[in-house]
Amino acid sequence: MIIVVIIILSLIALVSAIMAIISTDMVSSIIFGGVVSLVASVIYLVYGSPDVAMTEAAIGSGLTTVVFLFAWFRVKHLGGKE
Amino acid sequence: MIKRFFTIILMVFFASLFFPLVGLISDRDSVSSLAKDYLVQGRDDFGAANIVTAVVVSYRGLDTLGEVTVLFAAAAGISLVFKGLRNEGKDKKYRVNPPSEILRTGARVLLPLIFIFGVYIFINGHLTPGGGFQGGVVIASGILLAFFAGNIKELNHGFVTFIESAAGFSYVAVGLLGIWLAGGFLDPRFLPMGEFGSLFSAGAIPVIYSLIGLKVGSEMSGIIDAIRSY
Amino acid sequence: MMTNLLFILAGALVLVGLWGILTRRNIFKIIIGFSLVDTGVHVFLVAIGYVKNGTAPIFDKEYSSLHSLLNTVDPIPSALVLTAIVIGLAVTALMLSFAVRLILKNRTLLVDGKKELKW
Amino acid sequence: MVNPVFLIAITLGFAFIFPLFEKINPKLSRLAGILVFLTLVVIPLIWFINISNMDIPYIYSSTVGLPSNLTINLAVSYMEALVLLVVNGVGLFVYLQEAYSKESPWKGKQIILLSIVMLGANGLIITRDIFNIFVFMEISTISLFGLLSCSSDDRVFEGGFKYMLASGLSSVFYLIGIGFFYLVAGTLNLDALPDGINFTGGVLGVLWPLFLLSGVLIELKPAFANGWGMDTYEAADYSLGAIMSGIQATALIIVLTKIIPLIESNIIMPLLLVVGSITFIISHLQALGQSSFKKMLGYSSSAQIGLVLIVLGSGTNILLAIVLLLTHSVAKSGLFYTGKYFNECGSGRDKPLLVVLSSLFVIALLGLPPFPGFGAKWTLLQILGGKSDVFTIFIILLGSLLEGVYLFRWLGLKIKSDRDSGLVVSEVVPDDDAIPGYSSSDTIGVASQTGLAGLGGCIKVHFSSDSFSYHQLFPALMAVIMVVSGVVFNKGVGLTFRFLIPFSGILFFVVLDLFRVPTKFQVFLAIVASIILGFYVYPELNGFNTLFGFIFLFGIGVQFIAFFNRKGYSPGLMALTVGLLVSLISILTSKTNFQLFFSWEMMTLTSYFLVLRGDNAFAGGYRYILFSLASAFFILAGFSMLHGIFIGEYMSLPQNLLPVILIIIGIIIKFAGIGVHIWLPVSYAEAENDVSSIFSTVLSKVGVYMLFLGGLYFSKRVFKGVDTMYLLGWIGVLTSVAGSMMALFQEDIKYTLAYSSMGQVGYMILGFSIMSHLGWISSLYLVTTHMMFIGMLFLSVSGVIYRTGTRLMYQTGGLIKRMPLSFISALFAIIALSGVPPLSGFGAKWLMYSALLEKGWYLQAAMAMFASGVAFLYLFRLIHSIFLGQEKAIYLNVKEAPAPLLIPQYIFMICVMAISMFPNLLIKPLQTVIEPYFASTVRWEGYEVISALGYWNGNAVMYVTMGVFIIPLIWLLIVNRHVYKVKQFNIVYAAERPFKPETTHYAYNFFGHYQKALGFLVEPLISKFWNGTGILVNNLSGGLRRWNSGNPQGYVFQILLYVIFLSFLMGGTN
Repeated sequence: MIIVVIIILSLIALVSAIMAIISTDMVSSIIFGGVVSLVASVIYLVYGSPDVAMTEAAIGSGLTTVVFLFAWFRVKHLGGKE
Repeated sequence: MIKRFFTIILMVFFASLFFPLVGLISDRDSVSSLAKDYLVQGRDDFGAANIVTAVVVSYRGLDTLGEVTVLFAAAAGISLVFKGLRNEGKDKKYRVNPPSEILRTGARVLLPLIFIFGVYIFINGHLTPGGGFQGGVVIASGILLAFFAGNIKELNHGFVTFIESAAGFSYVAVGLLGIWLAGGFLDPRFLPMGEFGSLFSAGAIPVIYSLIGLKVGSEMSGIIDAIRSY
Repeated sequence: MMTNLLFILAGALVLVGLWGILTRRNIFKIIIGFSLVDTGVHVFLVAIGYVKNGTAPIFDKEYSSLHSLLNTVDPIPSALVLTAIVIGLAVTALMLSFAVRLILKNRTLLVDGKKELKW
Repeated sequence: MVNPVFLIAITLGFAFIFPLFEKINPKLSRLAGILVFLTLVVIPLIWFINISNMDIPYIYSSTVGLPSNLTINLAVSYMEALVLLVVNGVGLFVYLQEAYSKESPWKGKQIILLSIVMLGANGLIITRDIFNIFVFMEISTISLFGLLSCSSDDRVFEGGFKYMLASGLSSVFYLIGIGFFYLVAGTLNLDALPDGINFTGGVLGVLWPLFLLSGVLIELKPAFANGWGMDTYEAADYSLGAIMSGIQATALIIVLTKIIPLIESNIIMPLLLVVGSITFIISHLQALGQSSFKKMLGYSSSAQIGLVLIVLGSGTNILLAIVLLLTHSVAKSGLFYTGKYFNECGSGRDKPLLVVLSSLFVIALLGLPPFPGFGAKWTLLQILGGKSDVFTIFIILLGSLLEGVYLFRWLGLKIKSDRDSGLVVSEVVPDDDAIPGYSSSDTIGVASQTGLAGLGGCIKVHFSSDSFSYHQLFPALMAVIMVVSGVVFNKGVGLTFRFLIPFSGILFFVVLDLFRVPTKFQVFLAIVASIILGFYVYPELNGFNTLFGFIFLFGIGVQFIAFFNRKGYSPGLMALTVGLLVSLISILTSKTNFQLFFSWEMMTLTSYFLVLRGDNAFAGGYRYILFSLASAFFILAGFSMLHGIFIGEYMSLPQNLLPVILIIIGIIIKFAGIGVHIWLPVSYAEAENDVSSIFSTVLSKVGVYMLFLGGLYFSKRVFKGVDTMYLLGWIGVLTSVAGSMMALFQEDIKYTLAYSSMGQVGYMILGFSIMSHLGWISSLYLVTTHMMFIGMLFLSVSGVIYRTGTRLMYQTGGLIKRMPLSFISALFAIIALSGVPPLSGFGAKWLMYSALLEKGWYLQAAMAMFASGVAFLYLFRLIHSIFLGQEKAIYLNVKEAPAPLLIPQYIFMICVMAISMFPNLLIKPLQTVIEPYFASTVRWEGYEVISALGYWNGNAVMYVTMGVFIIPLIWLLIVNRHVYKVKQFNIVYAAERPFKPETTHYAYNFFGHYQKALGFLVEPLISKFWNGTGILVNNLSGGLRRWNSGNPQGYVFQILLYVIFLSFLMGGTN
């Protein structure tokens, strides 16, 4: 049972990761990146590491995403689709 | 095209480096002997219910001190990078809309709660999951919210610097106290152990974690502040 | 079994991240790729620390038996990951700030747009 | 004892409190910074002293008061204390430079970041926990990135971004490695590793070392994955370069030494060797083609790290690696600073202190004496030689040579004068248009030539107000500390007190220079010093050493008189010359190979800087030092295989051929044998005149000395069925033919003399290689007399150049009336040199032909005779063009050469006359010298020397020849009354008025017609070969540089490739 959950979570993380790389819109790319961290933090919780999970959620998916977004807003006017 | 090809070859190689392991390794049956020592002695040594906290703050306290330093250095570095760039590179079209009334009032209600929550997380680090870093981030997110809601227009640099410096210096000072009053650097046992599981227990661990929380909170706020364009 | 799953996820994340670093031309994408690699490594470390049927290494007042004591996940990798995550944030943020300066200077988001330093 | 944790606590406390402190009082806070950085130096110093005095092996601290296996440990042993001392010293130096710099001093966050950089380095060095290493690695890189952003060059963001990607990846690898390691070992503590676990078995056992090593190695910027680092070096400020290479790389090597013992040595050692070798060679090659100074230093750092890896991988003493590392650390950071000031001010000639400092740092970096790197390299090579590890020796020496190529090029370019084009001026007939600043209408005041640098006041050193500044104080201090530590270290390796004399000599005269003591007075002191030196060393010299001691002391001592001709100050001149003399004497008194080689290198260096003093000497000096280095390295390689037995002790030396060949090749390069001679003419010609004279008379003999020193050891070796001495003999004779032929076609008189002395040395080699009593006598006889007559010739010519200001022979003429004394001296020298009777040169030739015939080397004898004839031709031309013929209008009122130039000539002349008339004055002592080696084959009857092939009576020859000359002279005097005198400018006799008068001058291109006939002999094949080699190396370098494309993704690609490369080295997993 728990394994199925983990597999599903892993798949979500992987798909988000790939989306983060291939998505053409930078904001959604950044958000996808955050989702990877968020899912990872859930996985950590399942694996008995609540401390890590909290940190990953707060820093990995929260703060990092915010920093990314701020940085992006500073330069996005320079445009550039790939 | 050649680049693609080589990339694929590299990826395949790295995959082949990693994935044989998947079959080889199975779930561990028990923790390592060192971890066993921590688990068994953690309570007696430091009286911390959360062994991870005991490891982070005491057994491997030097790592944590280093970690705080890394953040500190990064914050200083980022502010140097953006020094003199306050206006340049600001996206003219990007402008934060004036915060809505709901956000503003909501923030006014939420902010104290967020700060209290942050403080709660780091002073309870030795009992529950979480600690200085997580608490610090929560505080920083509170400050972020305050930015959005317009409660603060600009970070009070003097104040933040003061907190940052004072907390950092106290952290080192507490570490040194450990040398003189207890067994060694960052030894938290110069304060009474207290009753296991209660707030005031585990020697100086809550103190250290609080200092870390303050420091991390102010450093993170500094990073956000520096990277954000006004 | 649980460890292996996590291993696969970690490896996959690292590979996806590396792939992103190597193939994307947008600097931001490269940094995102890098932070994915970072996440992958964190997952890997957590996997290292997992013990069969382990619980969180947090005790309440009543715990006493050695068995329950040792039936936890390894706290050391957890501590390491904690540190690594924070450091990862610091690196990423600094990298972003350099990237912003670089982009503002070169007026392009593309990494190979303007190479002033080579050979 | 101080707890190691205080290093961390102090730095960190300072970094944290600094912002508050600075707000209160900026000045005081900067002072506090000095205090903190000073403490960082003092603490390791205390440890260092205590550990070495009280035999406390280890200072140990576990951070929390718990058993050490539970916590993070810090440990300091002898090695760590030493490294900390140096690294923190460099840190203090950077702090003092930057916090107090004139323009934009560091403040606030920058100082914080600098102290965090120091924290990171200190932590890396003292921690004993694998994960803690990771944290400190991140601390030091992140604080470095912060500092980078303040560089004045805003390309630094590009470089920094690449650096971040690379270091991010390397820390990812390191983390993965930690994970695997923990899985295998169950602990992260290096001191608490459980026994009995097979760390390197199975897939896991390969993976953890692979990833840990990848993490550390990539941070060390190994070739071929180091482009990102180099780009950062180029854009970053100088002090950041110093931090990167002086502090961080050093700390990371220490990390590596902590990881190495964990891995099975049969895996890690070859790996380090391969990785180190690749980095060492490729990085040097890449540095070679750099035009950016900082990038060049960056590549050089990377290469030096490669060298340290080689040392670690060769399994020799780890302390050697540390010494090399620390020398590099200090020298490189010093060079970054002097380079900074140099690049701000253009030519360095008016910045004497900078020149001295840069030279010292370059020398230290190359591992030359007197710095610690020298002793370390020597010891290393001895150990490798003992293991017969020829390949590693080859790699190390090749890399060091490549390093010399670009470092000395940079140094030379910085020191050269503004007039120096940096090119070799055409050696054969120069085209007027090709000579900058020359036009035929120039009068004497600005006259003409390439080597206008006559005697006296040629280097104009301006001591301007910024010649010495506060900021050079610290590099100077560093240099002094390095010299002292070098002396101490080398003394530990095997120097005796005596070998410190060159330094005291140099130092003494440098101090005189600092106090602006006039050169004339310094010369006087130098003469006194050489006399004292003579009395001091004479008693312990014997055999050959006495003879060569006489040549060195007497030769240089007499020529010191010529220096009296200099006016004003010539900073450095006497220091270097005395240094040269003393190191030559040290060569004679050496009792071990180490002492010998040490003095040899000192000789090379002092003479190199003497060459560089010339006004147009960049190219010459450059060639000189490169070939000298190559020569020294060949000798070094040979020495390393002798198992520490002194080369002078023939009997106990090992019998294999390789060291003999290597040493002989080294010697051949040093005496400029044919094929490797291209350095000689240009460096002799472009040095200052009085210096060239010393080179040609004395320094050219040092190679011959080495041959005689190892004489018996070298002989009787068979190389592919041929006696090595037979080959050497051919090289000697070919050198003399080539030297004479080349001399024939020179228009520039100094080139003529330079080639001439090359040819004469060829004779000496030939005589040596005969390996018989007569051969050796002839060789040594020539050594002695050649010193005298080439001295006469050179000084006489110096006088001419000094008075006329030109080195081109056809531009002078008819000077016999103006400079009769010089003429007489030149005439005697020429008679002696060309080997015609009656002077001593004849005796030398006679002995040599006898020896050759006795040996049965008829063809060689014929060629030697041919060369002798050619020698007569060019000498005839010399005297004919300069002293005879038409007087030039512009030289109508030149005066006789100044007395300081004439006196040594006449001293030499008296000696030559004495030896010519009484050959046994010289031959008798020579016989006693050679007696121990060969039984005598000549005997004496009165003043007659009798060999199996005839006899030679110096007196009789003299009288006969005098008779032969006097009779025609009398006859000429009688006929002279009837001679019709033509006015000098009577153009009837010229038949036309030429467009360019010089071309019709009879002396212009004097032997042009011979050149048509024999020119193919002097076709510059050899120059072409060496130029081709240079171009090849440059192209190679250019190609290698292109590997670093500047694209961040390319660099990531390289890094991943590097990991794969490492995994194959570790045995491959799939």
